[in-house]
Amino acid sequence: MTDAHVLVRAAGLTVRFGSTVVVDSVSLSLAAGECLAIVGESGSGKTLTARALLGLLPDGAVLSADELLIDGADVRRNSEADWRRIRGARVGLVSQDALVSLDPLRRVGREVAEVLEIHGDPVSGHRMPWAALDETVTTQLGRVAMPEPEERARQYPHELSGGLRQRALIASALAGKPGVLIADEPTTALDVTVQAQVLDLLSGLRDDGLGIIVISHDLAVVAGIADRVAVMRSGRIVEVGATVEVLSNPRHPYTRMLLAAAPRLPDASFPESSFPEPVEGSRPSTSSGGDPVLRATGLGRDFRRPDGGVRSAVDDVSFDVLPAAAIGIVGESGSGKTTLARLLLGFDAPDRGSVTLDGQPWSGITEGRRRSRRGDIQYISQDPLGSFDPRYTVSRIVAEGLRGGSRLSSRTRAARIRTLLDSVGLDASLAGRRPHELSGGQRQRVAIARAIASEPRILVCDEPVSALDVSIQATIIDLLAGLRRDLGVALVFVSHDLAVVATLCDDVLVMRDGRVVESGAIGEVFAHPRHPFTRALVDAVPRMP
Amino acid sequence: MFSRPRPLRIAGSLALVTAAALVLAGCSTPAGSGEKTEGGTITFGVDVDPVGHLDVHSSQLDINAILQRPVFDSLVSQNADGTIVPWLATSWQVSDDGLQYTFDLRDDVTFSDGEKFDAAAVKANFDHIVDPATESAQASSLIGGEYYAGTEVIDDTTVRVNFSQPYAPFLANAASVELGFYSPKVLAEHADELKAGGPGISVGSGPFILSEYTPGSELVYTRNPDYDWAPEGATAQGPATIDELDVKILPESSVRTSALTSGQVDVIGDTAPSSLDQIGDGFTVTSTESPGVPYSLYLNVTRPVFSDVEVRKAFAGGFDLDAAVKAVFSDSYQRAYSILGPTTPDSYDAALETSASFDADAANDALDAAGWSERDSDGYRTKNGERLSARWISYTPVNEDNANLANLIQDGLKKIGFEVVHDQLEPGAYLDAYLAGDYDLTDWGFLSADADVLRSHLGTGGYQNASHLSDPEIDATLASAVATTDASQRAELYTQLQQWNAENAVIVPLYVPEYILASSKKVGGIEVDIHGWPLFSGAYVTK
Amino acid sequence: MRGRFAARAGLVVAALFLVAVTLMAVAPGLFTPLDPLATDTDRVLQPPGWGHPFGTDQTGRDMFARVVHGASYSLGVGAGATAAALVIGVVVGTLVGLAPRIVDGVAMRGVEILLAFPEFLIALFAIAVLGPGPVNVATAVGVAALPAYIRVARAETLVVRRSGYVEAARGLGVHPLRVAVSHVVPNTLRPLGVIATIGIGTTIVAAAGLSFLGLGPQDPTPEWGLLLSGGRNLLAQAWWVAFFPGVLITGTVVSATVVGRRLRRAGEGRRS
Amino acid sequence: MVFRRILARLAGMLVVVWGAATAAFLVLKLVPGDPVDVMLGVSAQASPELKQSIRADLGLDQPLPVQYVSYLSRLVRGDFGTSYQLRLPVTDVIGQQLGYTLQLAAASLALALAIALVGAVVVHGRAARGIVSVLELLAISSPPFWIGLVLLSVFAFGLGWFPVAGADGIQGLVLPALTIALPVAGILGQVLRTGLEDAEQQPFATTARARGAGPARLVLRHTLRHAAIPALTLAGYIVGSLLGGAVIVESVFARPGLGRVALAAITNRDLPVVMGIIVFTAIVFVLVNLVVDLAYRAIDPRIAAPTAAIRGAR
Repeated sequence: MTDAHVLVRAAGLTVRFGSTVVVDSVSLSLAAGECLAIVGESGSGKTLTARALLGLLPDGAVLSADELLIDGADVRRNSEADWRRIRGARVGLVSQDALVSLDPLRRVGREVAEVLEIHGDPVSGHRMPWAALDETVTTQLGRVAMPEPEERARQYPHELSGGLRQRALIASALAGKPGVLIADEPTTALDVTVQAQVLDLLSGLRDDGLGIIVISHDLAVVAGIADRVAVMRSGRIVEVGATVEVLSNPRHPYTRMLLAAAPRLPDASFPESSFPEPVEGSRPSTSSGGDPVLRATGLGRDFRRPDGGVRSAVDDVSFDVLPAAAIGIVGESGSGKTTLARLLLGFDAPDRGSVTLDGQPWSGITEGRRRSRRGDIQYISQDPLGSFDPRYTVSRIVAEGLRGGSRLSSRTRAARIRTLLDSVGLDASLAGRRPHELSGGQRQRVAIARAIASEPRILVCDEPVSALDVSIQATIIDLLAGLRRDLGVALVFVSHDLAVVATLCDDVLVMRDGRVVESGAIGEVFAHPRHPFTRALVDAVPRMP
Repeated sequence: MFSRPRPLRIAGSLALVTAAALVLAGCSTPAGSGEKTEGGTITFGVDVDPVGHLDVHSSQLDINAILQRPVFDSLVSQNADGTIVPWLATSWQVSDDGLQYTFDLRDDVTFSDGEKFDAAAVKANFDHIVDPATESAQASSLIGGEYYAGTEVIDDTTVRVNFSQPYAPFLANAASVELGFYSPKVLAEHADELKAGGPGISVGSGPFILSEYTPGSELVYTRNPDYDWAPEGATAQGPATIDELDVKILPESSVRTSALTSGQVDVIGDTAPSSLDQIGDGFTVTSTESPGVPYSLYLNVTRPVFSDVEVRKAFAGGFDLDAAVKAVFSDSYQRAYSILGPTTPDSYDAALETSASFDADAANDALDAAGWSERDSDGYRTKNGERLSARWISYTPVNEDNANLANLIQDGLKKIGFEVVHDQLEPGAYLDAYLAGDYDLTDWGFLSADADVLRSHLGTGGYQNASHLSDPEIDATLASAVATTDASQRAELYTQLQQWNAENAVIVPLYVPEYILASSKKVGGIEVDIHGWPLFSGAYVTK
Repeated sequence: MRGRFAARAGLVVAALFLVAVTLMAVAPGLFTPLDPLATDTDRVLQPPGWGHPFGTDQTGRDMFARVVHGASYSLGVGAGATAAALVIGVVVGTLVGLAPRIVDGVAMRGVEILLAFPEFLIALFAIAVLGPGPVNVATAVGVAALPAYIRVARAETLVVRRSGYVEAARGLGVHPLRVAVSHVVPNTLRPLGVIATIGIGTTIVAAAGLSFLGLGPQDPTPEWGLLLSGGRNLLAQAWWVAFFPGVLITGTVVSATVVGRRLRRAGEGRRS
Repeated sequence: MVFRRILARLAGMLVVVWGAATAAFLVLKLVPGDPVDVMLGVSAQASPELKQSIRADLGLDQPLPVQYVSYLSRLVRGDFGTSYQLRLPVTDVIGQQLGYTLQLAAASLALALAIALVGAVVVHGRAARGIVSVLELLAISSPPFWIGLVLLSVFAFGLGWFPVAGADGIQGLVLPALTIALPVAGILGQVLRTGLEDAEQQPFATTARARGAGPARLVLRHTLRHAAIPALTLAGYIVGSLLGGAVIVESVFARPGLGRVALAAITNRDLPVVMGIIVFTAIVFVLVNLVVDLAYRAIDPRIAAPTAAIRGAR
C-alpha cells in the first residue's frame, strides 16, 4: 500500500439482506493516485461492496463495518443527508452502460452540470452561475478528451457513440472533483478498441492523483491499469495483492481457475513457419481436406437507412467452411458479423452473391425447399433464453430439434434426449425444468443440445459466450471444441472477443463495415496483422503480463 | 283522435296529455310567513324541457302547456264550477243548432311584439292550427278535429267559428293554452321555427314574455308591463307582480326535491309522491287530482285471452289494487274506480266506488269456469295446453312508480295462475306493436278536462281506443254526449258509459294521478288550475 | 418483505369473492330461498335486518335475493361479451399480425378509427342502432371492447412472431403452421387471457352503466346496474336499495382486476 | 422530410374522421323504423303526403349513394343537418351544450391530475403507498354512476355541503367533476407510480443519486419525466372517460351538456344529432392523438411517438 494519504479504508465491511450475507467482512483501502481492482464473477458481491462506499445499497440491505473511513471521516453513522454530501463531491461513480446510466431524456451537458448544481463550486462550494456552469461543463468534457465539447454538451446521450457516452459519464462523475472514482464494469459494453481508449483515460486520471476502484469480471481488463487486485468470490475477498503478483503466481485456487479460464491471445511467439503463407484474396480453409460444407460467394446485403440512404451491412464476403473446420468471424459492433451469420443460416436472403450448403444452393431457394435440410446447419445465439418458448420444458425444447421427433416413440425420444443432455454435460434431472429455472450456462448447454439433436454438419454460433462469466465461458468453449472433435461438426464462430476466437478456431475473418479486411489462419493473422484495423484490434486486446 | 306524445314518457313524467280547460280555481297557495313584495324572481323546477315541442299549436306536452301559459292567452277562461268567463273575448253567442260560435273580442289587447290582437289574429291562429303543415295533434283535436269547419272574420272585433256538427266541448277547449294566440307577425315570419321556440318566436299576449331559452337547462320569463286583460273575475288583475320567472330543468325527481329543500328553487312541479315526507312541513304542497281518464290498463278485446268478458273481469279483480296503490304511493295517490277521474267536470259516477273490489276466489272460480282450469309446471293456468298468458306492452322509459305497480300486479295475478308478460318497448318498437294491435294490454292515462275524452277511448276507431272496442251502442251514446250542451244530460250519458265499462272490464282503471306542486314559504300567490298546474300571474316573493 | 402478506391475503379474498359471485350466478338457490320477483306490500322499503340482510325495495322484494339473482345477468353479460370479444379479437388480431404489410396497415387503420372512440360511447352508439335490451347491451359492450383486443392480439402476435424461439423453431426446420400452432397462438393467448380477466370487470361496469341509463334490461329483471338506478331516487329514504348492488359491482370488478394482475405478474415472471 | 411527415399525419387524421363519418352514416342507415315516423312521434295528423314531403326535405327519398355524397359534402361545409327532436341545427345543439361539458371535463381533468400526482409523487413509504394503491384500485373498479350516487348521498343529501344539481357555479361543479375524476385519477396514479418506481430502478437514477441528488431533485429532474411517458399513452383513454363519464354524470347530477344531448338523441333516435356527436368525438380524438404525439416528441428526444393512444390500461 502506498504511503500517499488514504482516501478509503474499510475493515470488516459486511452487507446483509435479512439473514443472508452478500458481502462478508471485506477489508480494503485506497490511496490517492492508486487504482484498486475488484475482480469477481457475477454474484461475487463486488458491485455491492462498491455501492457500500457510496451508501447506495438497495432497499433491505444492512451495512455494518468495523471501520469505514472516507477521506478520513467515519461514515458508518452517516444519515442519508450526510451521504448525499459525500456522493459526487468526495466519491464519484461510473457504471457499466452509459446509454442507461445517463438520463436519456436530458442533454449531456445538464447531466455533467447536475453534480455542480447540487454541490456548488467544487472549490468554494458556492452556487455556480449559469455561465460558469456551462464553462465548467465544457472544460470537464475536454478533460475526458471529448471532441467538440460545446456541441456534445447540447446533445442527448443516444446521439453519442458508446465511447463518447462513457467519457461523458466519467466527466459527470468527476465534475464534482471527487478524490475517489468508482468504476463499475466501465468498459464491458464497449468494443475492444474503445475499451482501450477508456482504460487509457482512466489510468491517465489515476496518474493525476485520482483514487480509482475498478470493478470488473475480466482480469485481463484490469491487468493494464490496476496497481492492486482484490479477487472476490461469494462475498469474500479471497486474494488481494499487487497486480503483477496476483496474476503471475496466484495463491488462491479460485484465482488460478479464473486465470486458467480466461482466454488469451497467442502472442508473437508462434513459429512463423507453422503457417502456410496466405495469398491475398485466397479462400481461407482448414487443412483437413474434402469439399466445403458451406460456401459463401460474394455475399452482400443492403439495408435502407432511416434517412433513405442505403448501407451495405455485408459486402462481397466469400469463404469456405470445410467439414469439421472452425472459422471465426471477428469485428466490432456494427461490422456486419450477425447479418452475415443470418445470411449463412438462410434466415435472411442476400442481395448479392450466394450460399451453398453441401454443394447444393442454400440461398435463393424457397423456405419450403430449405426446411428439410435445415437439420444440417444449426444456430446457437447469444440469448438462449429468448430462443426458448417460455412454456416449454427442457426435454420438449430439445425434442423440437430431433429430426422427425414427432415420429419417434416416446421412449426412444426420451432416450435420445437423455443422451443429448448428457453429451452437453447436463444432468437428465433438468429435463423437466423450464428455461427461466436454469442458469445462464445451463441454458446455453440446452441450446447446444437442441442444435446438435439433428446431427448437423455445421454450427453457426453468434456470440454464444459473451453473456457468460469467464469460468462458464471456458466450459462452454471446451464443450464446443469437444463437439467439433467428436461429431466432426464444423463451426462458424461469430464473436467480438479475439481471445475466445483464438482459443477455439483455426481460421479467422476480420470484418469491418461489412467487408472482410483480412482473413487467414489465426496465428498468422493475430501474430502479424497486415491490415491496420486488424492491428488496432489486436493491440487493443488487454493482455496479462 | 290524438295520441299521447313520445317525449312525455321519455321525460318519465306521468304520461298524460292535456286537453285542458283552465279553471282559475280558488286553491291559491296561502301566503308565506312574510308579506308580499313587488318585483323579485321566482325559480320553478320542472322535470322536462319541451325542447322541439314549444309550439302550443302542435305540442302535446303537459310541460309545454304549463310553461307556455304565462305567455299565451285564450278567448275564454273556465272556472272550477265549469262556468266559462270572458278573457280575450268579452262575450259570445252559440247558434241554436250548436254549429256556430260567435265571439266579440277586446279591442285593447296587444301582443308583446306590439302587434294588435283582433279577429284576423284569431283566424290566422285557428287556420294555423288546422294547417297540415303544422303537424298539430293536440290543438287540432281540441278545436274539434273533423267537426271544425273554419273561422270567419265578421269585423275587427267579431269572429265566428263554424262546425260541421254540434261540438259541445269547444267552449271549454277554447280556454286551453293550445288554442292560445301567437302574434300574427310570428305566424307569418317564423312559422317553421315555432317548434324550436324561444324569445322573439314564442310571442303571445300573456302576462309574461319568454326572454331567454337554453334548451335542456332553463327558460327565463320577464314580466309584461302592459298586461291589463286578465280573465274576468281573476284574483290577479293587471301586470304580474314578480319581475322574472326562472324555470330550471331538473329531470331527477330526487334532485328536484332536494333543490327545493336546499333553497335552490322556490317551486317544483311534478313532485314524486315518494319524496313528500322528505319535503316535510316547511313547504306548501298543493296536490290536485287530474281530471280525465285515470292511469289504466287497456285490455285488447280482439285478442283470444280478453275476448272473454269473464276473463277480463277475473283479471280486473284478480289482484289487490288497493294494497298495490297504497304500497307504491303511500296514500299520496288514490286508487281509481272509474274510467273518469273524480275531478272531471259533471260526469264522474261516485257510485262505482262501492262496486269494484279485490276477490281472488271469485277470480279463480271465474277462470275455472272459463275453462282455464289446468295448471302447468310453473303454476300458471292452461286451457287445452295453452297457457293463460297476456302480453303487456309499455312505452319506455316507464317511470319507477308505474314500474313498481306493474310488478305488484304481475305478482298478484301470478298467484291466481294468470301470467302477465311485461314488455317495455322503446318508442319505435312500441309504436309498431301498438299500431299492429300486437298486444293483450297496454297502459296509460289521459288528462282531460272534458269527459268527451272517452270518445277517443271507447269509440270505434278512436285513436286512443287501445282496447280495440267496437260497439254501436257505445258509439251512439258517445255521439249524443258530444252533441249535448245540457250538463245534466251529458252527466247521465257518461254515467252510463262508466257503468258499462265497470261491467265489461274493457279498461281497468288503476289510480288517479295527481299533479303535486311544492313551493317554499318564501313565495306566495301561486294559483293552480284544474290540473294543479301553477299560474304565476299573481305570484309574489315574501320579505 | 412487508406488504407481501397483505397482497397474498387480498388475492385470496378476491378469488373467494369471484367464486362466490360465480356461484350466485349458477346456483342462486344456495344463497337465498327467496324469489327475487316476489313482492310483499306489507314489507315495503324495509331497512337491512333479519330476514332481509340487504333490506327490501318499494314493492317489498328482498334486495339480497335480487342482488344474488342479478349475478347471473351481470356476470353473464360480462363474461359473455368479453369471451366473444376475446375470441374474435384473437382470430382477427392474429391473422392481421401474420398478414402482409398492406392488409395489416389497412386493418389497423380501421381498428384505429374504432379506437378513436371511448368504449362507453361506442357501446352507446351500438345501442342507438340495436335498440335497448339485455342481449343488445351484451353485444354493445362486446363490440366496444373488441378493437382493444384486436390491437393487443396483433401486437402480441408481432412480438412472438419476431421472438427468438420462433426463429429458432424455423432454424430447426419446423413447419410454419406448426410454429403458429405450437408457439405463436399459445404465447399470444396468455397475455390476452390476463387482459380478458380484467376486461370482464370493465365490461360489467359498462353494461351496468347502460342499464343504469335505462338502455339495458327492464324491471323486474334484477340486473345490478338496473337495481342501482332503481335506488337512485331513494337515496334519501332508503340508501340500501342502491348501495348493495353497487358494492357487488365494485367488489366483482376489484376481484377480477386483482386476480388478473396476479396472473399477469405470473406471466411476466415466466417471460423474463 | 418533416414536411412530408406532417402531411402524412394530416392525411391520417382525415382518414380517421372520414371513416368515423362513413361508419356513422352506414350504421345509422341500419336503424330500424322509418326515421320520419320516429321524428314525428305518433301524430294522428301526419298524413302519408306530409311524411313524404318531410322525407323529401331530408333527402331521404334519394338513393343511398346520393344521400352519402350530399351528407359528406354537407359535413365538409360544417353542416351536420337539423335535429329531429330539437328542431335546431345540430351544430347549434352541440355548440350550446359543448361549454358545459368542456367545463366539466376540464375540472375533472384538473382534479384527476392533482389527485394522481399527490398519490404517486407525494405519498412515500411502503405502507402508505400500499393504502394508496388499494384506494386507486377501488376508484378504478367502481362504476362512475355508483361513485356519483355515493358522493351525492354523502355530500349533498347527507352533509349538504354541495348543491345536488344544476350547472351553476363552482359549487355545482365539484361533485360531478370528482365523480369523473376519481377513476381517472386511479389509473393515472397507478401508471405514474409504477413509472416512477421503474425509473428509480434505472441505472441513471443510481448515477443521479451517486451525484448526491436528493429524492425531490431525483423526481423533479429525472424520474417524473420518464413516468410521464407511459402516462401520456393514457391520454386517449382519459379523454374517453371524460366524455363517457359526462354521459352518466350529467344525467345523475342533472347537468346540461353533450352527454345529456347524446343520451337523449339515442333514446329518441335523433339520428342527425347522433351522427353529429360521432363525428365530433372522432375529431376530438384525432386532435388528442395529435397533441399526444407532439408531447411525446417534446418529452422524449429518442423515439418517434407511437400513434394511437392506448386505452384501458389497468
